[in-house]
Amino acid sequence: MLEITSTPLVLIAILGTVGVALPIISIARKEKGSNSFYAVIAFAALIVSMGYVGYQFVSDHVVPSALFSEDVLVDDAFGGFFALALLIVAVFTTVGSFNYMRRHNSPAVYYSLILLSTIGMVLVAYSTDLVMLFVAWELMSIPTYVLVGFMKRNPSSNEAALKYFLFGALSSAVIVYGISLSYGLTGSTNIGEVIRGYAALDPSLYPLALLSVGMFIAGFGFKMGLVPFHQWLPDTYEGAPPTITALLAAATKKAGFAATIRIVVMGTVALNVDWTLALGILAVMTMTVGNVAAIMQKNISRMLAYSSIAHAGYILIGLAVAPHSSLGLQGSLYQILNHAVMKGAAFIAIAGIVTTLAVTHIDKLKGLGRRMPITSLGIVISLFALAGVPPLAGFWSKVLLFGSALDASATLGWASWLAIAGVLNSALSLAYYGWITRKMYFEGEKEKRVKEPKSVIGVMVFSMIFLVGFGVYPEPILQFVEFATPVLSLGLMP
Amino acid sequence: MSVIAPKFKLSEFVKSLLDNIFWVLLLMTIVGIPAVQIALFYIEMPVIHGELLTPFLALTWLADPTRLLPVIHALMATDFFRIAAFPGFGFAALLAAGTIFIERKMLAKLQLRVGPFYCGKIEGILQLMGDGLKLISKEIIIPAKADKPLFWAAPVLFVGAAAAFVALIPVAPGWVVADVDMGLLAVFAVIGFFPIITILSAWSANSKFPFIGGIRALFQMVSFEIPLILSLLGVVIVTGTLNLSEISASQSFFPWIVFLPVGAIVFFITMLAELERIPFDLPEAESEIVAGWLTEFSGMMYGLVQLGTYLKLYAFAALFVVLFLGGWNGPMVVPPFPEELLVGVEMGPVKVGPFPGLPLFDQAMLNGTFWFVIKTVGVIFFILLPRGVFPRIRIDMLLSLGWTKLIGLAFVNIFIALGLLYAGVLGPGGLQ
Amino acid sequence: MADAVFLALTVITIGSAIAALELRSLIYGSIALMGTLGGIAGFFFLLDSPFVALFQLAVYVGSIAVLILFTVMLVRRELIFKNIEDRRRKFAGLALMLVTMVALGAVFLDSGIKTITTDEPAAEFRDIGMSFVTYYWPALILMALILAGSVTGSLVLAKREDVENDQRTS
Amino acid sequence: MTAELPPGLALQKADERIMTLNVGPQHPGSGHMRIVVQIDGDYIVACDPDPGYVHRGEEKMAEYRNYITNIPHLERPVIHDSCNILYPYVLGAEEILGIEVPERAKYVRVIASELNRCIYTMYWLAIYGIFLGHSTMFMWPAGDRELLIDLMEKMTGARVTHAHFVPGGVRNDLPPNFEDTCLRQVNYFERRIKEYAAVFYDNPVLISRTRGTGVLSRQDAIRLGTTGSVLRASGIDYDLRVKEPYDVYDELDVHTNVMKEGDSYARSRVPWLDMMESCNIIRQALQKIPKSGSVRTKLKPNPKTKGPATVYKRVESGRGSLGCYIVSDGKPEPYRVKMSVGSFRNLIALPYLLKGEKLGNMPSVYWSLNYWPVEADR
Amino acid sequence: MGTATGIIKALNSGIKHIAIKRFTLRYPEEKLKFVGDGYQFDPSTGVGIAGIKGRHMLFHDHCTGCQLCSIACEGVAEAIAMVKVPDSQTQNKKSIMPQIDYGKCVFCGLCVDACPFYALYMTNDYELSSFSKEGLIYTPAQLAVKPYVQQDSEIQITDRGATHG
Amino acid sequence: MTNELVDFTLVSVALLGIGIYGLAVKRNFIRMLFAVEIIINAANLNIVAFGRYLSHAAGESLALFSIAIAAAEVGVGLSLIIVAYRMYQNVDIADFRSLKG
Amino acid sequence: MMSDDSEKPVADPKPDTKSSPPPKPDTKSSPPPKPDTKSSPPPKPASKKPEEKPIELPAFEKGISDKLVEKFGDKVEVGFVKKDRVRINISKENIHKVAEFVRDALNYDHVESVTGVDFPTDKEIEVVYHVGSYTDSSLARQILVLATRAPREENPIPGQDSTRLPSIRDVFYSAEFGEREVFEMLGVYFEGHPDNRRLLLPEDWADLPPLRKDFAIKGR
Repeated sequence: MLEITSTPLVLIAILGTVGVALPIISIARKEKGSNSFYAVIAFAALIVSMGYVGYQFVSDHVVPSALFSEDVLVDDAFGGFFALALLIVAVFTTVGSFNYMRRHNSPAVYYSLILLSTIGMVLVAYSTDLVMLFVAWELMSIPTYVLVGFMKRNPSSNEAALKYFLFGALSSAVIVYGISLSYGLTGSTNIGEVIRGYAALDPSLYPLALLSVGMFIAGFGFKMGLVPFHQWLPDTYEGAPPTITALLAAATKKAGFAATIRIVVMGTVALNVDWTLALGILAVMTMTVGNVAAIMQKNISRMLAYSSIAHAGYILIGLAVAPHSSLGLQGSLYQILNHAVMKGAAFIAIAGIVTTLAVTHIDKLKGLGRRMPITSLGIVISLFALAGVPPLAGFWSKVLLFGSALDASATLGWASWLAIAGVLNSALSLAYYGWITRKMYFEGEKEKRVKEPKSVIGVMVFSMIFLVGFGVYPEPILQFVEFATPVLSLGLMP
Repeated sequence: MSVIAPKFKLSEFVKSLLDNIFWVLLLMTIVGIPAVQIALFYIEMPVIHGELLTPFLALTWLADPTRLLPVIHALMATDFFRIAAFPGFGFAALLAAGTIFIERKMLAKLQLRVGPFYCGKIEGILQLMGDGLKLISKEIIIPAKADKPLFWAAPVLFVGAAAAFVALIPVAPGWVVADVDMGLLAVFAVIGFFPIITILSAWSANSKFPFIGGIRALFQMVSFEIPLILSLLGVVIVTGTLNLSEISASQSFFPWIVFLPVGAIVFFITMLAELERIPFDLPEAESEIVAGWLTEFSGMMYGLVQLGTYLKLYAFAALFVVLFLGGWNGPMVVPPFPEELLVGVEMGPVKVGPFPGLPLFDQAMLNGTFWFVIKTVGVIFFILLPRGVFPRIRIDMLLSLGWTKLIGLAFVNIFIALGLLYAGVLGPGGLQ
Repeated sequence: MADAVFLALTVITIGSAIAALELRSLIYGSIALMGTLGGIAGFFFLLDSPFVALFQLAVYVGSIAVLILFTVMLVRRELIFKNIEDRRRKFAGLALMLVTMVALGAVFLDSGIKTITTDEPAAEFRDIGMSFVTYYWPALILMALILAGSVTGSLVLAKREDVENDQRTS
Repeated sequence: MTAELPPGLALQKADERIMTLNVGPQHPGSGHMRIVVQIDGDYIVACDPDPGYVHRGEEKMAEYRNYITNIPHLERPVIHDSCNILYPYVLGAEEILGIEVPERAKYVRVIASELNRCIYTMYWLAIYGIFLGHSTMFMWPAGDRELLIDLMEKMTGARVTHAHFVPGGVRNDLPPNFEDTCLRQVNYFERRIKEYAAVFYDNPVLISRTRGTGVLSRQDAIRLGTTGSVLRASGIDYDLRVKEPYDVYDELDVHTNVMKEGDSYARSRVPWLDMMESCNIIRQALQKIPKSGSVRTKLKPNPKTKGPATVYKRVESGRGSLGCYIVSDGKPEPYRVKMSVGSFRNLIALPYLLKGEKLGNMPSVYWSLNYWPVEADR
Repeated sequence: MGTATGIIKALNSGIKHIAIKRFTLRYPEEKLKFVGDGYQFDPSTGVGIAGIKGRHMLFHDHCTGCQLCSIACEGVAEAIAMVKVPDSQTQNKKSIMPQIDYGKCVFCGLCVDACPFYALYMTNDYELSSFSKEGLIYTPAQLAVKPYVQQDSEIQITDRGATHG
Repeated sequence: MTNELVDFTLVSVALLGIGIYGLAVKRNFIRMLFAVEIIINAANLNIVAFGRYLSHAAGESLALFSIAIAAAEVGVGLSLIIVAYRMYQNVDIADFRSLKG
Repeated sequence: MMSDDSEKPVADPKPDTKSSPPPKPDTKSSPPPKPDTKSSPPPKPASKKPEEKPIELPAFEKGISDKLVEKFGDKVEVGFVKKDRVRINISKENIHKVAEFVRDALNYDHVESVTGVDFPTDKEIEVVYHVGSYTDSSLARQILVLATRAPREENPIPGQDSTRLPSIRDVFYSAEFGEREVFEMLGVYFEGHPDNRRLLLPEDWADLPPLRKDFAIKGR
């Protein structure tokens, strides 16, 4: 039975109340443009939520990653881990928007939608029922459709929203179809029941079960930006407001991975199907396409969008080798946390650049190191962390991922190629990250320093501390990740 | 020689009269009698004196009047009768016609006028018929750039939707056309059709004023559906059923309006809005937008829309009666039929009765129908009354009323219902 | 009897689905879409789920169809669209459709799903309510949040900027 | 003040957003005129009043008729207020012809003029009611107006077009027992119009609908040169019966009803208060009227003038100040007659008030201007 | 709460009026009674006597054929034409008398004012409809007939409202 | 029940195919929305059919959720269309060219 | 534009301060009434008020005309000074300036009526503005008549010919519709009026402006 103090319910209570209350307050206040007021409320709600998640961890109320439960939600470490990662991104977005939203209408709705979307993401990670997962998935998606199109005067924002909406709606339709099949085959919507049902499935129904898992992959893959389903992603990331892009790239994507780990990995395990090869190929394709396309981009948002496609590929390595190596999921989770911070920081920095300089083209970023020193330092550190340069946090997650691939190669012959592909891709990515760094620091001469938004500086400082600090001393995160990583065999034999 | 019709000749007049009578009789014989026979085939024939009546024998009722009653009885048991006549269309249309008459007379009284007076000698009771004949005889004009299929379809669909609504209303115990288990949900589904028909007809006329009126109707209906549904949830909560007959039967002791007055008020106001009655007749606000979405309708198309409107009015009033005023429940006013009336009594050599017609009805049905009609007419009176008292309100006031006040009140009503249920006043163990 | 109804519903549903996509006039397309949705509701009736069927009617016909019609009428200049899809894309789409239908149909026909039959009575709608308040209640709360979010979001999007900028007091 | 039109008052180019509606002349909410209204959604962007559908050239006609035969057709523009619209012309003609008016005739004129003001206002109120969708408020005033029409008929012999005022007095004497009948019916009438409060003026639906709509500020009311109830509803204490008393108004106690709000509710309430004031004035006049005496200075059917002159006379009619400018060149016919009518002067406020209002407010704002299209067209 | 009381007051006022007396005059059945015999002229004071301005009545023995009524009407309606009458009165040398076209007459009564010999009065007959335009032209002979009118309804004001009894 | 489960699923597959065709071929945003709606309805049909044959209430609950969510989604989508229409006076996705891809 | 303050407590000093004997040239203007005969129209017997008024009030009106004459000298010409009515004849070049002076210095704030009178014998069209005041209660019964004249053409093409006057709409907003009416009824084109458009006549009116004397009513 779900306790009333369990983390997901408390998160719903805090964030949902604030999220619904914000528009009502704005109607009642009849004032316009008091952006900071709403931002502070949203920020406070997010911080309180993070505090509650942390408190639950500290006070040992959290079940070690259970994955399955009799109920629709479970308060386990897996969900808690994702909740922390996603809440960090939400805080980034809120703080980053502090400055970015100043000139726009209806700030209350903007923050309210961010909060609602955050609830959705967090609950995707917590949910152990397909209905719950679907509803949470939609709660995550629908506000982001609006948020992407929030700049109504901006044609590219609207176009991005339309594309995003179309693919999102398609993805949810596909997910419903998958749910319908899995429900029909097993007679339940609880994920645990479904997995157990899959394990004991009549062989004649196997094709349908595979179809349902395939549909889940497709549906979640749309959000994660895996390669055959990634066409919308660069456009949307470029057109959307950069703060919202941070939310999309760093958070909704991660929610997709949470759902994938909950369902797909379990389903493959249960169905005894060797999906690892398919996932591996998907991973390599995703990495390569992302990185190669990123090199050719002139727009920094678009480049980071492709980079985030590539990172989906890295994370997928861990999922692919998960049945064969216990390190796989750990690496994925670690990478997810790191990527959330790195991408979030990078996009918030872009938001800061857009607000102050209104440029996104890479050539225009010449001499940014002198104009906006702290922001550009933050970007550079994020980029190098993304590339996996040693003293930074990104390095350790990549080490863990590639190590898991090597580890799995004991039972899975081709797994080492995954590691090789990953390393090659990292090297490739270093090229364009380095190019940006060169543009920012070694080109252009006589730019003057401009005033940087304080909120962006805050995010930058936090991300730099995080990336450098945990890069130098990764021990606590490693422990945390280990605690949060689900043990795959746990689910089948409750 | 008359000045008005200078070429009048009595012989011609008589001749044309005879001509008409001839054609009428001919058509009656050629079409009418076969139609009656075809109808008789679909009626389950009664057994008289141990012998199954055939449709042909049934036609000979003139020779043997005792056969008539069982045939009519059998007819009343058919679905056709239910749909076309008693709880269905015919009954509703009759009440709707009565509504129009009441509306005109009452409004006239309220406004210190006389109202329809001359047509039909008695207080202008035939005025409605005259108006109907006028509408039928008028030309139907369709705007040149209208979307013709939709324009034609809209009035018919409107009447159809209204009739579907009527079909869900239980009039007396067991007397309902469609006894759906989800009756209330079906009502919501049917109500949902009206805005679509409205907007389609408004769009298809391809004119400005109908379009504005249609958009207004759309806003009004869609935004008032929400408080409408919410206000009915209280009744659903205390009765635990969606079936309208069961809801009606559950009020045998006291009507729900005693416990849920807030819901009743909210439902009444939303009802006015859904019906586009004054003060919410914005879609037809004639001083702003001519006649709203009805502007381009003419002749019998307009007549159909009016018929649909009044059917809808009857249906809503009946729904209010069923949900809040106890439906057919009421003290027995029809005395139990004495046995002599049913089977006849022999007084010496003379046998009186059986009283024809009485075996067709049972007491419960008569009583139920009586109370139902009384209550419905009362509700209709209160629906019509604001027309004489209030001016039309504005669309933004209407929307803010619907979205803020009525929805809030509807929630209050739901909490009252829940409170009554949990306090044990109602529900199992409570009063009922 | 039911088979005839089933066939009729199938024809209506699929036919109007095709019509919804292929009719040149968007208004008629929307009406055809309403036909599809109504047909699906008819299937629900066949499946002894009147609650879902009526809910489908009330929600899809009562609100979604109205919204679509409203939008289509607002976008009234482009009522009849240029037929800009090129033939190659159309044939590719047709091929994709056929492949999907044949492959999935084969999978369904081939699988053990044909053996599933039932004579049990359908679930009552009270069970649905029960499952809503006992098992799915957090999902219901989330549902409310979704609706709140979508309503506020669409209002903000659909509100016009100029009206926003000089807001009236009344 | 600028020489241009206020921004956006002119009509705009119609496009996808802006829809042009021709409200009238065959529209239930227009009266005998056309208002070209442009709406954007539910808001009126611009509006262009287009009167002239009942223009009949009264001013031109008046140049062809002598001072007496002008009377029946000069009252045609406002047949409901036919005494008042003749009043300034008759005053002017008296000055030009050099006639004096007997004292009793002045009182009779005042009574007739006040009764006619009530008749007009009731008619206006009826239409205002039906414009707001309040059909009872159409029927009640239209019915109660009959009382006063009967009274006027007793007095003048015609139900609407009285042609009662002539230079030199009035056409006929009061009928016997007129004072009692008049007093009784006026008292009853006052009781009736007080009953309108519950159903109309204090009706919360009406108040919430008309309060705060079409607000005409004090400065704008002066600047646009509005008059009558429109002016008084904007908080300006200006009534010609008090400020420039003609005939015997200076001997009667006339109270001016002023409201501060300037919205359409105030504009609709001021005429109603004026009706009560009219009843009051009639009662006073009935008390003070000389019991006997002549009511008319006899004139020839074709009177001679005293030479060239120009006269400008004003009275307070049901729609505000009504001026008559007569140029005489010594001939029996006037050289030029110009009626400066309240409706025409108030019409200028219509585009100003409707700009930015909701379409639903159009009838209430438009008719609250106390506008009579036929009078504006003349 | 003010709103609620206002609404209740309005409803109450409306319902109250259902029972009030109404003063609808059922016209062809009852006719309103007017003051006097119609608009006439008092020779002693030179001022009109109040009365309804209905159709005219011409006193043949007073009419001198001076055409003043026709001149007065010229500027108004041009309804009066002077026509020859066969029997000449002594004072009517030209033996012309007014003939009135009621299709044009506006019933202003200026002709009555203009008549210096008090030959033209107005009566309280106002039902002049005819099926043809010719029927509306009244010759001097027709004008000489005093119309018979039955008008007896009068307004009565009671506490329960005004009514035409 | 005279109809078999597989009949319903086949209808659902047909609708899914039509929806995919519409998404692939049509370039008009409203049409694409129609296609998505058709797919969602196909899934709902599937769900309710399975629920009926399993005699579960869960299927109907899931269908109710799905219907309600579809309504919310369509609302957002249509408001996006309206915004796009105000900007482009057009709803053909092929004409939206401010972003490449 | 105008003084926004509520009605000033009033203007008694005005008639007193102005005592200069005005030229009062009522010589040749076409309607020359005698002020002394006209100034006492209410010959009411046995009433106190009329006895005082003819003495005081013309002085007040005279003060108004004196102010104008003092300011503009020969440019204006006082038509007549009667009880409550003052008429000033102005040439068309000065009408705008005079209107501004009347508005700003004399507290008149609205135009009651705009009248056009056709004088075919003088080959001129006279446009008469009746100006009144709401704000100044001492002027409540006063009407200032501003008359100006424009040349008249035999074959007018409204808007194209020389029958032109400067508009005073930018001084008195309330003159807008009146000037529009004069434009269409007499063909006087008002320069500076933003909206010289048809108002009352039909859209396809192609005849002479109807209030000119040479436009004859059929049959008369």
